[in-house]
Amino acid sequence: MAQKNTIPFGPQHPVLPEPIHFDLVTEDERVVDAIPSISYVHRGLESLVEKRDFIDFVHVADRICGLCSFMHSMGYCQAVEEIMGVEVPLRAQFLRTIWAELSRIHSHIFWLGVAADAFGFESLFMQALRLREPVLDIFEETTGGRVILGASKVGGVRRDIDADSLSGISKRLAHLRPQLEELSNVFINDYSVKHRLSGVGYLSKEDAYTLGCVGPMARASGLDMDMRAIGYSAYKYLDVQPMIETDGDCYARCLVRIRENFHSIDLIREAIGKIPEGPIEVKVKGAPNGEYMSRIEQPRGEVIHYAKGNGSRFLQRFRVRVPTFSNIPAMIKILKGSEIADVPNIILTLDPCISCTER
Amino acid sequence: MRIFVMAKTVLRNLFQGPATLMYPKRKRVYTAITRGRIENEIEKCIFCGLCAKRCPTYALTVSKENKEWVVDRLKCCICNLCVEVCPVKCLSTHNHYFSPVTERLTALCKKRLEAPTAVVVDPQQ
Amino acid sequence: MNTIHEIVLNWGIFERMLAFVLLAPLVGGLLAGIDRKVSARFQGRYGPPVLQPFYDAFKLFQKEKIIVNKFQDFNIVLFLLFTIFSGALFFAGADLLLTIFSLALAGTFFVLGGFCVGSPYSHLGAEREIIQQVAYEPMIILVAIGMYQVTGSFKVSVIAQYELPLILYLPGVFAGFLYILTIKFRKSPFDLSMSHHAHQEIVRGLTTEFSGSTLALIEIAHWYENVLLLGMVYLFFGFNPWLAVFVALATYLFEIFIDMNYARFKWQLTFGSSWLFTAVAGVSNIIVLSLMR
Amino acid sequence: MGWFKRSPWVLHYNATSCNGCDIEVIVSLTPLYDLERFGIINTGNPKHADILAVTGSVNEKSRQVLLNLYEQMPNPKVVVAVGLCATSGCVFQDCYNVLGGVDKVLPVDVYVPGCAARPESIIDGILKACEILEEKYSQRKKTGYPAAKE
Amino acid sequence: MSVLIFLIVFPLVISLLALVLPRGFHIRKTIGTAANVVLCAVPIYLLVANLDQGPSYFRLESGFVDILIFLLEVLIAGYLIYLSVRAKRYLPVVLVLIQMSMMIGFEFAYGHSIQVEHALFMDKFSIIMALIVGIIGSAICLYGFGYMPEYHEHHPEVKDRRNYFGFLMYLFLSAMFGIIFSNNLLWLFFFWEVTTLCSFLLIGYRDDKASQDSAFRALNMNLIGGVVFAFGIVYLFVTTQTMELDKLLLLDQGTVLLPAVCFAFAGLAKSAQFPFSSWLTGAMVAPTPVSALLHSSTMVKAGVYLILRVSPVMDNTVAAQMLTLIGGVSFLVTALIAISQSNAKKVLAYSTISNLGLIVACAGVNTPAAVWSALLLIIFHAVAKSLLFLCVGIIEYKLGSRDIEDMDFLIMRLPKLTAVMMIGMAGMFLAPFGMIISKFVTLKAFIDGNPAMAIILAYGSAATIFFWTKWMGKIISIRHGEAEVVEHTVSTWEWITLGILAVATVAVCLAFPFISIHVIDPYIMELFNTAPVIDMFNVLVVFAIMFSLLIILPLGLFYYAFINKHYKRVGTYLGGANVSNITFEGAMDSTQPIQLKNYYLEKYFGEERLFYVGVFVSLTLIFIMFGVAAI
Repeated sequence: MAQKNTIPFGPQHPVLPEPIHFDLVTEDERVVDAIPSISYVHRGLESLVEKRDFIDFVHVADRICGLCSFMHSMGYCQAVEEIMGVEVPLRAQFLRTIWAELSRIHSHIFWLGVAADAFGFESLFMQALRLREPVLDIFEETTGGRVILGASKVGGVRRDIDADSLSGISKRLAHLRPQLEELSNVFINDYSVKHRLSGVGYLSKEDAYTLGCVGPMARASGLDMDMRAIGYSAYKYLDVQPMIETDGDCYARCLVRIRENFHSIDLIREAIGKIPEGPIEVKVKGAPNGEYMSRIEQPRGEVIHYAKGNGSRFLQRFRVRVPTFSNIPAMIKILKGSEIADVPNIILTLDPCISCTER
Repeated sequence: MRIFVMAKTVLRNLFQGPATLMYPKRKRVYTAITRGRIENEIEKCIFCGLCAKRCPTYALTVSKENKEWVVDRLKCCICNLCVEVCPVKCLSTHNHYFSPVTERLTALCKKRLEAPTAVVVDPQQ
Repeated sequence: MNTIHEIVLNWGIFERMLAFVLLAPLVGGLLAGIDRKVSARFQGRYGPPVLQPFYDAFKLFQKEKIIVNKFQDFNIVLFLLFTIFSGALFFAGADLLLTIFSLALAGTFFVLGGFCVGSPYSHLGAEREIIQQVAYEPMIILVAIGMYQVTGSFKVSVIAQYELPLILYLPGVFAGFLYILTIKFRKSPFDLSMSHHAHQEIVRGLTTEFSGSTLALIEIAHWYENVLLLGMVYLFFGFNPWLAVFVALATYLFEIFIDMNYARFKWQLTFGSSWLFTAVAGVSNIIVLSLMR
Repeated sequence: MGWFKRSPWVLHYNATSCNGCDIEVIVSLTPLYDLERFGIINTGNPKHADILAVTGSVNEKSRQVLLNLYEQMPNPKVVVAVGLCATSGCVFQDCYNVLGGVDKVLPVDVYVPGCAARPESIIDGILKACEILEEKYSQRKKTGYPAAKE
Repeated sequence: MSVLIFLIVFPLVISLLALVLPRGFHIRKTIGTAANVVLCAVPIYLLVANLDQGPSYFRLESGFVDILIFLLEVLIAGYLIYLSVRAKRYLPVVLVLIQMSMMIGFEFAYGHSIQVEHALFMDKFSIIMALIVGIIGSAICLYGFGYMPEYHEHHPEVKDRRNYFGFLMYLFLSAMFGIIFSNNLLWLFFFWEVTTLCSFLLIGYRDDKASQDSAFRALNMNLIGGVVFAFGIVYLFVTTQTMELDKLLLLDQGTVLLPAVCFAFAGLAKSAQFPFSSWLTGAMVAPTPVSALLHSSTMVKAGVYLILRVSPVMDNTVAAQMLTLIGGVSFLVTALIAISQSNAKKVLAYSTISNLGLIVACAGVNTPAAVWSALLLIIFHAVAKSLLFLCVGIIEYKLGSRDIEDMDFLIMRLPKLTAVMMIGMAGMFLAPFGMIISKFVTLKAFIDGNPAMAIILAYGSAATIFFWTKWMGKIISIRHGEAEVVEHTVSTWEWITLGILAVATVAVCLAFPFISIHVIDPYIMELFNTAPVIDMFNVLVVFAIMFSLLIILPLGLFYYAFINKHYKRVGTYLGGANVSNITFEGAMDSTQPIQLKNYYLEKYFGEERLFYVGVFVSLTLIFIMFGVAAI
């Protein structure tokens, strides 16, 4: 019997923090088809490179996305620096790494919270977002902004963090750790959470590979894909270990993010221990001429910033290939055959960042 | 199968009392470098217009003739570029944000240097 | 308390009905307010004022009426009327089964309201609401059966004045009833059809298309319903009014606590577990009772 | 009696925002800021909402969505533009697909500046919106309700 | 007595007329209408005349009739064998042969010694059944006048055998009257077989593969029942020299238990309880009047009628408990299966089996309250269910589908019909209408008699809520814009029938205290010497709900339709993607309409999943039932 419902899921929908639309075709509670539709957030900011000075464009890159804000400006700066052959001071690289890992923590905790809300666990959502505040406080103290950091610049970083603050960060993260462990314990062990997550949205390793998944999505399916391993910025001095799970379901994706949280805390504390003294920026002269693709591991996976300069103050071409974009085919695949109640879980375990995707 | 894993946390929350900052009742303390809003010490300003030229959101207008410096708070994204570029360092970032407004125009903050005293038109002050 | 009890006993049927109709929304609203405050505290928040549900209701009555079709509100009015009616029957001491059937009638009107508007989300909500109804309905009837077995009557007035503690005869039934109370109170893990929390996959479920005063009516109907359900909890401890009121309140708080500790289940687990649990707890209790006699 | 002031329900829509303000809107509901103290609920459904909190600078596609949502909200209703993108378009005002500011589409009642708007600022803005809601209601009461339109 | 004979013979005459009078002969409909009026009036007369009287038994010198009946029986058997052989199906042949050899052998061995004192009888239960058969039966025949021409219009491939159809319908009515008034078991058996034959022929009316399959399935199962029935009769007479229903009840329980169980088994087959349920669902291929008359309101009731008649014999035995459980299993399992069905007639069929199961269970419990509620169930179910069948029959041709999912916005397309249908559905499961009143009483009866059944009832009624509510929701959903109203094409005949039945559904609820006091209570008094006391307060409450509904509903609808103007009309919430009020902007720049379908949860409540569970359990129960009876 073909008793099919057609449901417009989005663009405005309470479980979606950002507008994306699905034509959800369901049978009873089962989703038989999901056709995505985007462009509710498309701004066309890549074209702004033609109007903005390449140094000022960092501010636009910062605002590609609010959650991975720092990563985007960092990726953009790396691309431009590579084109121009600028050697970024080591301290600046370490600072960038620290901020990047802090971003990962705040993004992952936020994700944990929103995911909890999507499966109807309100107290868990509140608790997660409460634990996220200390990280934002660190941002505010070190960069002056809570969400849009604006800390990166071509040739280095804008602000230094003094030694006291650095040890303060280390201490605060150590304090955050047990609280996070308590929170993670609920995700890992609670029966009702398991009921909602395990076995839901299974993606096999082969599918993850052929559909081009990146980030936690790929890692949860057993693919060893972590750009930090290629050692950009200060990662080459740190002990980076990709978090791999093999189950490929929502629960595994959740586990990957939880483990990455703790790993990031470790990385930051390691970086704070190893950070060298020195300048935080170099003066950039001239204009970029040439092209480069910079690869960075965002909280959501690998992001590629492509920049092409023609020797003028304005870049010729700038393009961002974001992780959410590469994960969407996999999401469509696992949405089919799931249940309506799973749809928010599946969409969220992707950790979609639509504003990155559509720019 | 474990249930009530969350119980410990929620019970502690209940007995420890709320974590809420009670914002309007209690003022929030900001860090020294919090990017709240741009301020201009108009006495120092030389009305060179560099800040306006650099502003990515076209929030600033500087008029040399009228000795006027205007910031549209509804356009300023507090990126700090103007502060960095200012040759006389008269611009600074105040750490308190600019309050919401109901009219567009009330967010225009005009500062004019008229000898001997500066006229400040800022609804926030 | 005992004097209050006596006064209530001296009232006639209509006086008691009237008392319910007037007092229940006050009690129910206050309970809802306490619920929100306590929930907030569990989550480490300060929480809204205790009278917040009343503010909400008053505000909703002041809102403009927007509708999708002309008849949607009518279903809700009937839902409210029959909820009040079944509550009034209950507190007048009438037949427990009749109360239950009348409550089911009210629930059906609510579902029909959800179907009537022809909007996808309220449609899904209505379907899920029926599933929930199917999940809890047996247990409510089992409660009546159990009470009848012990007291020999379906009359609420007789059951409430039964001298021996009913709970000792009906522990399983009470446990089953607690289980489905979570569904009736629309608490997590069983808030499938409409949740008070914002982020649900089916938006606001059944109530998606109802706004303004109609939404307020739905809320008020829930207050009535909650008072009625707590009244049923009272029956288990009717031998001691003090204890009974205390247990009813404790039950309410316990349901809030449950709400804090669970993710929303899927319908399969909701349906399956409530039938299984009621079958194990409630049915075994009833069979044991029938063997004892 | 000012019931609107005590129980404003918010609908949040992200019209082409970068997420930053959205997060802050969500954060303002969480333990540290707890908008529910003022009776504010994030409803997620236009038909229940009193306040439409818009983030983002609105593009051609989200314009229609915004209009639909606004149309489906019952009166009195207030629009709050949260964040710089929603008030003016922020750094994106030159982009080809950006209309720049919510007030190009809907009548905005409260502008909340900030990039990203701080939770405190959002709380201020929504409390301000409550006052306007109250005003709009008393105005409606004076002019009377319009009759049914099909 | 003459009234009884008249009731049996009159439909027979009409049936012959229906066969003989040529079609298009305008007097046909006049005769039909007149006959139906008579058929309605006579049972009512019977009721009024015997309102305060106990059962009456009638002596009939019937040597000639007996022989005639025997010959007819052989004739029917021959005809069935002929049909089966022609259709190359041999199981019925075998069954008929077994049955006939048993009957013929019996006739020759004992025929001379059979002494029947009272061949006919009449008590309150018979009168109730007569009222149902008379009023509902004739109403459905009226409906047939409007329906059958349309049926042939829509199915040009079906050979037009309207005369034959009318003949069978009236023949069936005659046989039904025969069943309910016969005290002589041989007569009862004869009429029983006539209904089987009618049912078989009517199911096969379309004469295509599917209907032939269904018809033969129905025949097989009813014949199995018939064989066991025949065995019961033979056994009964051989052991006790009794051939009368009323005498049966007076005999020692131990000796008559086996024949009673045999009769109950035949009753189970006839009322399509598990494991025989499949014939009834298959029978839905027949034209709607057949489904309404034979397969919901009357013939299947004959099964429970027989069970209720013999249940006092089985009182307090394991066999009775097994009977109860079979009823309970049928009730629960079919209610669950009905959730997964989207074919309207199948849903109705399953719901019928389910309700019959409840009646069977009541018969098994056999306490005053249980029998009391069984009778109420029979009345309420017959009225409401036939009404629903007829509604579905009309919808089928107006919308071109009998699928529930095609009944979207029915209230906009067929408003009056939907209103009638709502009454019927409310009658099936909502307080304060009939079925819920009887379920209410049934529950009380079960708790005292058999708590296990009370539990099954609790779960089963919850399942019942599911499929009715979602169906109700489907037909009353309204959407923006205009829908084509197709109501005017419903014929007057059909409207009259629907009107009668809709009024009857409400009326039986309003009149139920009267029915209870004057009709049911005396019957219960005879059986048990006590009658259940209904709580007057509850009755008042039910009436309060009833009247408030009767007042609020029309007033409220009027208010919301015409008076209430303080609103603004907006579109449905579609995530903000509205294009119009019922379409949204989908992916790839498409415009998609919303589609709303109900849940069927086939994976969980599917037919194939639950059917065998029911069959298996009930077969086990039947074996135990026969086992204990034989010992």
